[in-house]
Amino acid sequence: MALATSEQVDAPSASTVYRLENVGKVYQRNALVALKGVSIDLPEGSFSSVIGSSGCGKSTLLKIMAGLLPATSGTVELRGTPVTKPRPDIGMMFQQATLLPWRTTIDNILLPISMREGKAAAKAAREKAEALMDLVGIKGFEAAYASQLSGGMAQRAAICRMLITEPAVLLLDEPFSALDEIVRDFMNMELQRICMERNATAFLVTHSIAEAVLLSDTVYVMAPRPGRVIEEVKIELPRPRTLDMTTDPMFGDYVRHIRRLLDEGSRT
Amino acid sequence: MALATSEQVDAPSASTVYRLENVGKVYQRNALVALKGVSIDLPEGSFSSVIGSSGCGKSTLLKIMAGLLPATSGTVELRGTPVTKPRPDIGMMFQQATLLPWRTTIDNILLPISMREGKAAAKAAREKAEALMDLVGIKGFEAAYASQLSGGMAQRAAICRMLITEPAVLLLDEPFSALDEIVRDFMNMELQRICMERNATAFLVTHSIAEAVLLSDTVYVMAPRPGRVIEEVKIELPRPRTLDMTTDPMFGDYVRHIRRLLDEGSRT
Amino acid sequence: QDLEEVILVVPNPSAILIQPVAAAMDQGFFADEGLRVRVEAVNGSGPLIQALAAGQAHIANPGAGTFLAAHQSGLEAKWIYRLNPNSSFSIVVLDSTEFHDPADLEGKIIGVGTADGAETSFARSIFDEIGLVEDEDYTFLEVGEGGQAVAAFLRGDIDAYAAATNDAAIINTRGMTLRNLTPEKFRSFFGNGLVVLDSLIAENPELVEGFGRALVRGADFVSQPENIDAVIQAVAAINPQEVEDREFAESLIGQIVIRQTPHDPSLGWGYQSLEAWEAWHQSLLASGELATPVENLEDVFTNEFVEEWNSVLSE
Amino acid sequence: MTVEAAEQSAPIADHGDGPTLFDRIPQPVSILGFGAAIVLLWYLVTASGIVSPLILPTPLQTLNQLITVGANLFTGGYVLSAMWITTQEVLWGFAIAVVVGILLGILVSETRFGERAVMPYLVALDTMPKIAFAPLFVAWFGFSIESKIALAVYVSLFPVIVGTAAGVRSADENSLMLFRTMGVSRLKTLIHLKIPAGLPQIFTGLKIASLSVMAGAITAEFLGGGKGVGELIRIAATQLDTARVFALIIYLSLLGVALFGFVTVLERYVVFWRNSDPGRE
Amino acid sequence: MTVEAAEQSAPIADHGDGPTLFDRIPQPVSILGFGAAIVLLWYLVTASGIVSPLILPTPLQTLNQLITVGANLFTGGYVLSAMWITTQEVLWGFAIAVVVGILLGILVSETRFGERAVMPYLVALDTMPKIAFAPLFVAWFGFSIESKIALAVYVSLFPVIVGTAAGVRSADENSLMLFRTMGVSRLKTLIHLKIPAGLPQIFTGLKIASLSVMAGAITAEFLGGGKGVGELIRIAATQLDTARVFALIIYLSLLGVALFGFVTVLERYVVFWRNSDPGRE
Ligand SMILES: Nc1ncnc2c1ncn2[C@@H]1O[C@H](COP(=O)(O)OP(=O)(O)OP(=O)(O)O)[C@@H](O)[C@H]1O
Ligand SMILES: Nc1ncnc2c1ncn2[C@@H]1O[C@H](COP(=O)(O)OP(=O)(O)OP(=O)(O)O)[C@@H](O)[C@H]1O
Ligand SMILES: [Mg+2]
Ligand SMILES: [Mg+2]
Repeated sequence: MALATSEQVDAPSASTVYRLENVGKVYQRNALVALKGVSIDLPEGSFSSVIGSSGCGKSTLLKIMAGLLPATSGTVELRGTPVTKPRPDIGMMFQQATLLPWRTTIDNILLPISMREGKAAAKAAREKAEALMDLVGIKGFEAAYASQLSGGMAQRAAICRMLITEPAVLLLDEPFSALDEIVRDFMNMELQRICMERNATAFLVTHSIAEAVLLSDTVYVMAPRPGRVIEEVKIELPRPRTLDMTTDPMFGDYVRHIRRLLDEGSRT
Repeated sequence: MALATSEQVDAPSASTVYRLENVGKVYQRNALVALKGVSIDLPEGSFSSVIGSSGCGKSTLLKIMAGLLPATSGTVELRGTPVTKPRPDIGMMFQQATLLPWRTTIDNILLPISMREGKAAAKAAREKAEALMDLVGIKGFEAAYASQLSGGMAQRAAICRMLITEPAVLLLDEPFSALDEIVRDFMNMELQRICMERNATAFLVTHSIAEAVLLSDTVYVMAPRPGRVIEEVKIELPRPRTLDMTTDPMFGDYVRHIRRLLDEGSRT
Repeated sequence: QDLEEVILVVPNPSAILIQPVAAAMDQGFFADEGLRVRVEAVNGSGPLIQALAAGQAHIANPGAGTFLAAHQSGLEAKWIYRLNPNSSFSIVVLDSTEFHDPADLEGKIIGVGTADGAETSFARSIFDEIGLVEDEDYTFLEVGEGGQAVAAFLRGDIDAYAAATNDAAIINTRGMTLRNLTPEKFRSFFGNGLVVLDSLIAENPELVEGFGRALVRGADFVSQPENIDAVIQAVAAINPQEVEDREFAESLIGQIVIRQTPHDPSLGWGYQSLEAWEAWHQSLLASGELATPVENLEDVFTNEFVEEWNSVLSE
Repeated sequence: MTVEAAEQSAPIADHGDGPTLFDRIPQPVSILGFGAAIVLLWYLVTASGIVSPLILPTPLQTLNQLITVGANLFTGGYVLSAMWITTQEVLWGFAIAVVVGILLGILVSETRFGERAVMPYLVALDTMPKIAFAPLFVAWFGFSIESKIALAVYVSLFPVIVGTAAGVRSADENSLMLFRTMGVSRLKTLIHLKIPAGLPQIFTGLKIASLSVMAGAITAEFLGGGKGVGELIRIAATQLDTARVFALIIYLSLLGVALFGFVTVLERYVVFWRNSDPGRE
Repeated sequence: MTVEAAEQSAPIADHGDGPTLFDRIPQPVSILGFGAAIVLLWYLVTASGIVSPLILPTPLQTLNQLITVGANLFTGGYVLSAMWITTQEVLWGFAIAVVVGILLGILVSETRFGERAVMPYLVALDTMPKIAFAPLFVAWFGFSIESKIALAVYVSLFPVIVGTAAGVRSADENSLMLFRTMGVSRLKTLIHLKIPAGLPQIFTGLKIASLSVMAGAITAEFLGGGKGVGELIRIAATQLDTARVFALIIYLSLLGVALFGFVTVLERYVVFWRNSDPGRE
């Protein structure tokens, strides 16, 4: 298909931030081959998505990229150095919100700052945290504890926590799965704005094909057993993307193409 | 709008299974009005959905209906008797998968049976559980423990656990949020089939407007602060619904109508 | 006036058992010598010697068995005062039984406390004397002290009990009547006395002298029946609880006075005869509690202060 | 008001069955009722003559002594000063055991050296009869409260160590990953994640320690002099004054119950996110 | 092989910093090394003459006695029979404490009556000096191992109760709700949810109890005769044969370490979902 083979739209000179070569992962406990021969290059400032059926290894891949899990084979490099442990310039968002139950929502959001720069810095960043909470629509719950938040609110707090440190690389594992469509669309646009503003490199795991196409320069389509990338789909829509583009015929083509790939993948 | 005021398409003689009248809920700890004046009637065998922005009280409503939380005002009746505690004919699926980490996947699925009818019954239901696992696509993970499952796989296991007892009433809190679209569409169709086969009454919380419209006889649209139902949208599409109907212009009308309601709701 | 502190460590918290000390404290006899005595109770003779060896106490109040064992382990100390010249142990049976002589106990079970082990060798000596052999003609059962011994009698687990005399006295006073089968001869198995390190005698003989003088005055004071109220008061100054039951306390004080009065008053308070030491020595060796014989028994004790101490009474 | 009552009567974490008959009885009544039942049983045992009063006093004798001892205690007599000494031993012992125990618990759970090399020796040390070490403590610390505190610490240290070690290890994998991605140092992860997450287990250790520290102080008093309640009990015991022993023990146990109660209440406030109570709000 | 090694060297739950120098030392080496350091310190303390050998024997004296006692022990002498008696007391005591403690822990955490009425008395009972109850146990159970077992149970019961009570309460709200929706009875919820979820805490209690049960048995032997190791220690202590005391204590502590180790290993297998080890697979 023509769409997939064309050149990337981003600045051609963009340097590579992440380089995964032939990454494989076997979970020893159950001898499960979670990933096999995954090679991915992420240029600086690019936005990429991974899409693939549940259990195909997306979370595993993200954990490996974040340095949380060792790959069993292959290499993972971030800006030229191998990733062996987590690095402060990576912002990671997990599939579970994982808020600390003994901290209020705003203290949870300020956690990375207070951990890295101390309490004073966290106090100074309070306004910023409040602004982020306002942005994602959980203003007013600053003093609430995790058990007092709804599922989607907890997830939005986790997003704020990731954004507050302004990381150069964002690894996002289904960040919006618990949000309704309206909020989700809005959050997607905000995410794009933030990334473009900061020239951040983003790597998003999502289940929504439309979301993947709307946001990404490249969509990696994965298939399970063993988890592998079956196609890189370059999305050649202009930046910034807008919600209107979802009605663009090209958009529809991309969506259908990816859906077919997934369909095939899930059938094997 | 005409769509919303028309008669229900189901058999008019269908008896009411659930009747909520003027239900309100205040969380004492933070004096938060989570629900206010919610009245809902669910006829036998009907499929209804709730849609509303994150934090508007959907999970709270479901927990009240399931008898897990006491309402602070109003009445909840199931088949004419007030719901004060959980009842065995209700199948509930939580927003979190909540698998027991010391049980294998299949033993987690068989949990309700082994709790209610004993080990022998659970053993006898093993094949049924395996069939369900196959249906939702997690076959082969019978012996895996929860920590070895991916997010979506855990959620599917939770669905199997709910379905295995064939409950007459299903309360579903975002059951498919961690699933990719292909699997999700498939699961939606299976859910419809199962409900129609068993004449089960289903009440679904979802964030996908399309999903709500596709599956439901009635879509309850909620708005936050305080959480309340702002409109009941009757969906007059023929049963059984098929994925093709999503291209039906009427379907699009419903979706747009609900989206506008949500948009307005989230703006207030 | 600055008083020098002297720590006396005893194996039992009872102040009645050391009533001469209590009286000397209360009557100011120690203060007259420029001393202030502090009494500390540990549990049994072993810890007592250990506290002494560690320099935590100046004077200790052990039993002979443990003291000799410590001497053999290299403790350089002297027994300076025989506080309980009369046997502090006895073999007792329930008054309701038919046992009237140690020989009647053939084939029986003898309960022993675990406090010192000293009563075990004491009892063993008595049976040796009449030709009964342990584990053939009689057996020992460790039952512990106080309530445990009572329980043993009540359960019928033991037929006789080899006890510290005051233990027996207490059980008696509490309404369980006991009969004493101890032969006269075994009175020489003297009870706990006072011990100081050789180094203290060498470095601070004045302290030893002063302490003894005051103690002898105390012993003399206690031995006079008309002082009973003052004795009670002296005990109360240390352990008020001990004399709350006055009847009980008086009876016990009387029994202890008898035990603490020397056989031959002319030799003075605190005097030690070599024969009594030899009796103990033989008994301990026979029972194996003392692994090796003490080369020179005269090394373990001294009477050198006795005259000087007792001179205070004639003044 | 009715609203509040409704929510409280069926908290989320409760079982579906609603309050049982017993649950309706107010706390003081049920405590006293159960106590009365125990005393009745006690009375029957002594009245039946199965047990000699030299071993188990009758409730009445004990009550008499409770009054005597209580009179002394509340009029500032020797029982009060003994109680004060014991209280000091217990509080110091507990405080030291908590601090040292938590530090050792962290060492043991956080470093392989601690787990592999230190832990076996700590275990061995704890299995040793502590009584045998009392002379050592007396030799080092003398007869005053220091040696008692030392033994009390020794006795109560281990529950704190085990509780802390188990607690610190109980943080869930997701939170640990979160902290790793934030590049938080081990020390800070410990302070801000592992210790808070482990507080329920740490408090289990503290509760057990709060009771054994009492046992430790009293044992030390039995063995090494001093002027605390242990000494009083020992005197009464040598005199076979069992009723007095029981009376003293009962007053002593009030101290233990108070310490335990304090730890329990503290837990409720510190680990506020674990209970449905409003906690800190 | 290399694959396996890679995963093991950086388990998920580990800290990002990789193994430190200490971690590279194999376990036996670090245990022995630490032990050697302790012995050296011990040697220095005794050699310096700060402490009298009547209180703290030298390592060499102790080694001598270890050999003497060991020879007797391993040739089936009286030390072996004493050890066997004490072992029986410890094992019975532990078994009974576990069963009774878990039952009481459940009672106390699951019923308001238990929490309100029973718990205060249990707490009070545990703060009481257990030694004072020894005569009662003797009166009821006699001088053979039963009375020692009774005291051992008494001493080790409370950690099990507290651990179980805390554990049973630690199930998370979501799981509790799940069981409620399934209409599971309280008893079944207890067995199938609360107890498994509480196992980590229950095991904390069991570990602490596995050590205090030793203390209880030895204390009972100290007080009430019998023919166990406690008795041997007492005899040696009376004779001020401190080296022998230490040797006996060291052999005894091996028993304690073994019991603790057994509970620890058992925990690893029973609570397999809590560790990254393969566990039961
Ligand atoms: N246990 C609680 N205590 C106090 N407040 C609570 C509690 N649970 C929920 N809330 C509050 O009640 C409101 C509704 O929560 P609920 O979980 O019902 O939302 P929801 O509609 O399910 O949202 P989501 O789609 O994000 O899951 C929220 O504002 C939330 O903060
Ligand atoms: N800790 C683990 N131990 C063993 N197997 C695991 C572990 N974690 C994941 N797996 C397995 O690895 C495979 C990939 O899991 P992963 O979580 O990466 O999937 P995913 O693509 O993120 O799925 P989802 O969309 O459902 O979150 C699954 O088959 C899962 O069972
Ligand atoms: Mg995933
Ligand atoms: Mg919700």
